[in-house]
Amino acid sequence: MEAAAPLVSVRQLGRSFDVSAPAIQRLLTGSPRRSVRAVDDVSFAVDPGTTFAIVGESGCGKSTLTRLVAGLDSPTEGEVRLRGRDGGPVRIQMVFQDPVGSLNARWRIGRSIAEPMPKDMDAAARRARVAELLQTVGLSPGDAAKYPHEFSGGQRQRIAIARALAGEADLLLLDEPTSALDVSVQAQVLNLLKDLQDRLGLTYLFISHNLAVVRFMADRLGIMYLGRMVEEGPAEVLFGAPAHPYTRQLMATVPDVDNPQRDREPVAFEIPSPLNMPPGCTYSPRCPLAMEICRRERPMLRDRTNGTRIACHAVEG
Amino acid sequence: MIAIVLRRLGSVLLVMLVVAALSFLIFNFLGDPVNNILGVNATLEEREALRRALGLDQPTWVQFWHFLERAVVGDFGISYRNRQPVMDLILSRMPATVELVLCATVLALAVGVPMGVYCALRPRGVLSRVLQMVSLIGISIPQFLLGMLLILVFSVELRWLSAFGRGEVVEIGWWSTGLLTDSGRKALIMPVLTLAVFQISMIMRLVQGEMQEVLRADFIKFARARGLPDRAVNLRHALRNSLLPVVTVVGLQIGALIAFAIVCEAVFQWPGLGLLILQAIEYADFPVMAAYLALVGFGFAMINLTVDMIYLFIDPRMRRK
Amino acid sequence: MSRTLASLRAAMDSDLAWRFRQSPPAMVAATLLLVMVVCAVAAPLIAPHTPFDPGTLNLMDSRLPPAWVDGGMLTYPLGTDEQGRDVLSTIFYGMRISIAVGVAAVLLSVVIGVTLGLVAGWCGGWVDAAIMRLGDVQLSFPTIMIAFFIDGVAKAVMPPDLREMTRFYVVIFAIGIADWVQFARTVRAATMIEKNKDYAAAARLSRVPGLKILFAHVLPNTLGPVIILATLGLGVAILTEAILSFLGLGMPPTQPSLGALIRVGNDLLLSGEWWISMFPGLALVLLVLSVNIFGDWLRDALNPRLK
Amino acid sequence: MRLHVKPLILAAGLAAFAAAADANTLRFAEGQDINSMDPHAARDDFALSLLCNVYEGLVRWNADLEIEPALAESWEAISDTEWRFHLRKDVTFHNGNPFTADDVIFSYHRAGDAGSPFAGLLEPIAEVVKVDDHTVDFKLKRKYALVLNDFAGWYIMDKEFQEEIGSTTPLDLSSNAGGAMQTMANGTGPFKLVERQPDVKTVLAANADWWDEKKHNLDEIVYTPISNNATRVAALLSGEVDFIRNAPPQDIDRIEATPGMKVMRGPHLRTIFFGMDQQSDSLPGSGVEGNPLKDVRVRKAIAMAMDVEGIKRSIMRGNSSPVATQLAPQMPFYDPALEEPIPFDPEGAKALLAEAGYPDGFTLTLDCPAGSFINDEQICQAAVGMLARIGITVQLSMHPPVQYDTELPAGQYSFYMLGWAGLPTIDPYNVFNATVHTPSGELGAWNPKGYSNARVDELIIQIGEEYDPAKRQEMISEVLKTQRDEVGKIMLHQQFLTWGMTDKVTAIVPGDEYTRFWYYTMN
Amino acid sequence: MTAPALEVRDLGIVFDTRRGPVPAIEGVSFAMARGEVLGIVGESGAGKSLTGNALIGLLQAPGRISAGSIHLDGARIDDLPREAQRRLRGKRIGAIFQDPLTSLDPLMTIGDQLVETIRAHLPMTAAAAKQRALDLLAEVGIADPASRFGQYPHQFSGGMRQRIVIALAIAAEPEVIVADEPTTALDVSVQAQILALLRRLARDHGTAIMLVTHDMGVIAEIADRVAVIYAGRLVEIGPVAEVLHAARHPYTTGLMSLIPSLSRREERLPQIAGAMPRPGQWPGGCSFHPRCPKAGPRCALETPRPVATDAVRVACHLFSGGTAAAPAI
Repeated sequence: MEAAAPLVSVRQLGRSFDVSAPAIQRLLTGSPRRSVRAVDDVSFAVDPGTTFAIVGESGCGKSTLTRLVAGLDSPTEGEVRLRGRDGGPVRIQMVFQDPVGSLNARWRIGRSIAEPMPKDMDAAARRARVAELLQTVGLSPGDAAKYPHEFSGGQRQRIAIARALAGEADLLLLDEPTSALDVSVQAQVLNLLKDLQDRLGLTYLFISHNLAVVRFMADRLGIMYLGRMVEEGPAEVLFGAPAHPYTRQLMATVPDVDNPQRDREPVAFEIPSPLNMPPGCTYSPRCPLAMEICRRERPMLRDRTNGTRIACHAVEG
Repeated sequence: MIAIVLRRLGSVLLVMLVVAALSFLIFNFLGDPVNNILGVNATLEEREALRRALGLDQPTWVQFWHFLERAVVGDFGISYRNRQPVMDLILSRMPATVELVLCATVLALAVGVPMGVYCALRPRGVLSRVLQMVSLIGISIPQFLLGMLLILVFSVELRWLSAFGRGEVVEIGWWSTGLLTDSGRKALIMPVLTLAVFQISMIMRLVQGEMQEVLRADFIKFARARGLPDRAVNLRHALRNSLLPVVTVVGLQIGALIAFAIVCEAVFQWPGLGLLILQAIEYADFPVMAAYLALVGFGFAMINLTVDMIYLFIDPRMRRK
Repeated sequence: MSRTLASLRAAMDSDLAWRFRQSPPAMVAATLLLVMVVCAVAAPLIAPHTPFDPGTLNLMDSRLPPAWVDGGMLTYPLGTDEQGRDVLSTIFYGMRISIAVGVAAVLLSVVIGVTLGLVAGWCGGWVDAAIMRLGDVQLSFPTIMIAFFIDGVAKAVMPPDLREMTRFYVVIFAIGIADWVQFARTVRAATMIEKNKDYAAAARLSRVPGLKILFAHVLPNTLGPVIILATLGLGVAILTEAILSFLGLGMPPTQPSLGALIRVGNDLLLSGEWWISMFPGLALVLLVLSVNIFGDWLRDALNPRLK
Repeated sequence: MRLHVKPLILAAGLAAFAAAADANTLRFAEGQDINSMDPHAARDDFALSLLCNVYEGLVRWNADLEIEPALAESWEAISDTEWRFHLRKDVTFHNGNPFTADDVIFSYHRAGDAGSPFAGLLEPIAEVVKVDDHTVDFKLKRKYALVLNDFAGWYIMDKEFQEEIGSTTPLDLSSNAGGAMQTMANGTGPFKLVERQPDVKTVLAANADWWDEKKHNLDEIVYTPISNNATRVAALLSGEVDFIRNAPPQDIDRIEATPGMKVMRGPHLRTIFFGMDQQSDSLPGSGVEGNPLKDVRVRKAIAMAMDVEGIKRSIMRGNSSPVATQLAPQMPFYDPALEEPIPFDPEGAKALLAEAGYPDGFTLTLDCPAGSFINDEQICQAAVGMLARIGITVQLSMHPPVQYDTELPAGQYSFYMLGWAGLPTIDPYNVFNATVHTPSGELGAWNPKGYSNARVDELIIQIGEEYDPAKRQEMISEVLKTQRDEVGKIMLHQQFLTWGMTDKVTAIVPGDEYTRFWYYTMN
Repeated sequence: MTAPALEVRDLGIVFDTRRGPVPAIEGVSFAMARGEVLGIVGESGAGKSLTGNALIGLLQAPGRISAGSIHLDGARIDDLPREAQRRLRGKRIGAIFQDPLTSLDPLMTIGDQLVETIRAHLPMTAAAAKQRALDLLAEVGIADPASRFGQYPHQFSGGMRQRIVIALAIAAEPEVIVADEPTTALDVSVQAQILALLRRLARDHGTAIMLVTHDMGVIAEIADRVAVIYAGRLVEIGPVAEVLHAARHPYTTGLMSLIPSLSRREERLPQIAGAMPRPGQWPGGCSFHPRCPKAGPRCALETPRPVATDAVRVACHLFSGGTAAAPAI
């Protein structure tokens, strides 16, 4: 199989937010301007037709990263390069976490689904396409006239997916699309997403904190911690042999049905505030392998022999 | 925390500046001091001379600066109507209004808060429904109508209470109070009641609404789950948390009371600021209007500042930010 | 057609309609309000007399008591005033003006408030700061005080021949301008929430222009609280107008609102001609009360947290 | 800190009854407050009606509105243009200063100061000469018949005191000195000022050193302004005040029906009328060419449309008396022979209008004061209705009295209500020169753009200079008749005085509406 | 034999709505031994939280207990007067809710909230109560309790707040704790700590913990036994290993299979068609039958009674008489 050019490539992407106190307060307390780097020097690439997952706990910058890729926010450093299969522009659509906020409550869902369709499309064609899309996502065409509140959470996510498809998207940003859903519904939505990818050759950027779901969906994944990507690589490799201490800790602490671990008392720690990031490796205060250099010098993401990349001083190879 | 205080002071300053500008506009441009001093028959030369003497030939911003300088020391000129320094007039009228407003506030809080708490705790009770209906009437009945009815019943028919004025007042320094005499206290009853009915209803509805909201909060459910007695849950936790927004609104309501006092004073001939400003408007007495605006604006700003400070005091979350 | 019927039936069967049928006070208030609005709007058609056509008045018929009192006449069910005007008809016409002023003032507030709120919420930054500081300054004064000042100053500086003619508009302006802040604040907050909601992001991803998102998505979603505020604000506006009129700063006696009628009747309170002020007073209280009851109900019914 | 606690007795509430029992305190309420204690600051009937108890002139009006000596014991005419006044010797001001000729001369200069509202009143006087401490000569510029009448309204102030407080001119807004007279007064009258809080209350106490024999038995007068009519009447009915001037007509029955209350009545010197712009060439907004009010037929039609009897019955509740000329019957030189009112005849009025070329009527703005005259607002509203019936559409425009009193003389109104009593002079001359003479200088100030007739103007000047009553009567009647025939004003009625009080009070009700408390008694 | 710490017999809860009472819980029975962690799982709307609320006596109108009984240490508690129920809460039955951010009164220091709770249940002087509060804080793993005693909730992180909530719940050493989704709002690393803390409490104090959650992983982590609720009915209850790995009820089987696994990659997840019906829309018979791959005609007609097989109790016709065929009439 010929190696296709990546659909998305993100290079040294960074986004800082100004969190300074109001001017008068700074003046009085003599405090300097402060900024938070929500996303810091992140690079990765997504091949067409694959799923790239970004995993991390709350506050790790995955939402900011999504917005940057979607173009809803502009980076302070680096760039997001998008190139379609034919070299043309990449159409991006998004499926959100919250099934309530992702649809305008005052619009019939048919109208919401039709919104991304090209402006020159006539009404009849739109209606037909909406009906077709509703069927694609497992709803009935008659549902187009209903309002969002008449649907359950899982159905609303299907509608959101239908809307994304209406935009003829090449790239779907899936921002925790199932975390608000019950497991039985989650399975349906995940299966649907996989089917669509197979049928339509879609590319997914999948954001989640749920490792099991990621394992099911992802071809590649990147682990983020406090705005930085600490490990990145093919999903099978990472799940099989996580190398970064954070990845390992994450996988170890997630409760797993198949793996009851009844006798472990994890170390107590809290994720540091992004306002107050430790120097060097941001994970070093929690890291069991932390060395002197970790507290001083930031580890850069480097290639490993097994095809993954890692940002850690302590891990060899 | 100091930063918050300073920021509030900053916004107070902003409010005062805007108010002062408005007040200056009224003072200098709506009322023509020259015309009012010289009358319509004065010659052009006389006018020009006075204009220079009063500094009206200077650029507007210089005039505004002088206006501010004078305003800060309380010099708002002479009332067209009373021929007295405006500030003296206002100071002599202030105690009456302040007493009226304070009594009404105290009454409104003393009655409104418990009623609101009761209705929040027993929203479906018969008494609650009655109170809610009464409070709806309370915010729907115009004060002047209520005042008229009170006068009709208690002054004219029953002859129990005074229909006008403050009764006997006692002067303590420059302050005059009606609270120290029987007739003064009696004279307060109807105006205070008239003024307070709306506020009682407002505060009751507000406390009820806020408290019902708070009662649905998780920490109340958790407080109950902790097995705290109802009293503790309702008063120590629910009421305290509901009072936060109430404090803000009560601050605004004191402002509203000063405004509504105008109506009340007109009906009961209460010799306060409201009556003064009504007469000033009727007589186009612009210096009084300007000073009233500035003073009331200052009063409101101070009330808001106090509210913010109270907020800071009772809400720990505010203190750290 | 059948679709209209169906949606009508759906509306009748909806939660809101059910809540409405469950609330006797709301139903009574709404009925009363409807009756009063109809009486006011259709005053020229249904009022038994035309009290403001001075040519039809007869001083002979002045100060007649209500029909059920000795000396009353059936042609004047609620009696007549000093000018021989039928009190019932003056109430209809007075309500017309009270409601017109109230509605117009609230609409003015809504238009100003919603516009500024949308702009502030959408633009953010210094535009937002400027609008909100302006609102803060205005909010440090009570509504009635602002209305009072605008009205008073206008009355004082207006040339005499314009004074009466412009009264109606001055009063609307004074009340309307005084009350925009609450709408602006509400709409601003809602706009900031809505514009950051996922559906707005989805629309932006679909290259929907910003203004279209603002008007098609954001605006309709901010209007719920605006409608509630406006309903409750209507009661306040009507009361404010009545207060201004009572103080002689509102509507003139030739175009009396309910407040002006009460002011005129106030002088006759002690003389035994209570009906001249009390019936307009009652009408005013009922009007404001039913607006408030209805507004309250609407607020509770639309409040998702109370469901 | 030293607490300065000073209990003040304000007559209010039941507590005050006890105080009232042993001292005779007359608690008096009125719709407005006086603007100043300065008797020269405004020629304002209301202020002077109260200030006459504190200040006195060289002469005064007695209970029957006849001139009697006051601060002058006697006077004589030295010539047609020279008067000599002999001043009372045993008079002191309230502060104990003796009253002398210097005070008279000071008061002349103070009241006659340019810009003073009394300048016009004192205008005929050319010079005041001190003969000795208790004799003064007044030299007139021309023959002038009303020196004594005018002097009854010109009050004497204490030179020494006024100079002390720096108030030597009546009007001075640029310094605070003018304000002193807000709360201070030093006259010679039967009552002296004890306390004054503008707009709140004014307390007068009997002057124990008054030169005149004391007929009253009042110890104290507490005056409280209560602007709201209903509240004022309520205060009387609830026993909080003893006395209100001008009980509203609608409340008279109620007061009289209340045990312990009564209403004392009397005719008022004031007549109420509508004035009209008869000078302008066009009436903006009238919807017709030219100025219809210039046409006597139109003015007559308007007069014929007025149902004065209806107003008397419905609005004044009987407390008015329709008049045909501008003089109330109680005024000197009233001519009963002229009492032929224009009949109420709407049909005739319509015909007359048509004849004048206005079959479809026209539009007028009626300007009216709110609260200057008894039921002014209601009368004007009724007038709107009456005129509508003959096809004249009237826009009613109400004004607060202050505004009214500046805008009316400035000629801003074209159809307006006015009432005139000729105070403080109480002579037709005053009525005529203010409201009938063609506006020019001091004359015709209250007749802006109004009625103008050269013959009448001439007569008015002569009336002022004529000493012979018979000749004056002749000229006055001619003025009245001419004006009536040419419908210079639309005459409405004479107001009645209806003063409400408790039974304890015995008052006099003079036609000039002055409260001369030195005639009052309480038991 | 001692009575179980907590026993629920045949519990029924209804909601009074405009269309009459709607059942939300029906015939739920289970018991908990001391020191046992019982997991209650189910999808949202199944009625797990309602059951928890019913146990702590905080069922809010329009919900109410319509049938069955609740026994604490052998004594019936659901019919106690209001005040007596109040005394039980916190003292003998503690509660932990989902969101630690909103569970604490923002205006009161955590120390005061602890002291207030302690003194509401235990006759202690203020000083003793404070000492106990400090001990509790130490026990739940708050470093430097003395200095944090006077701080307000907003000064703590989410995990710390949940620890404080737990300290409050165990202030009076209750025999039973109802923990309603205690870790849902927390990050995975914090979640593990809280779960460990709960497990330690159960072990060290002999507290019975009823853990309500939708997360099977959490159940697997700390529960001894697990009860599965579907549409208001308890469909299966038994030891955690049995239920998770050898489920009997078709719903449990389905539920377990459709959870993506962390340890292997699946190509496709099994699915249960449809969604759980909301209260008021329950089908007749077994409420799972429209979605059940093994449903027979009997399932639509007759509600299955729970049947004990070994340590597991299951409510399914497949196990009640071995057949899903229509019953003989």
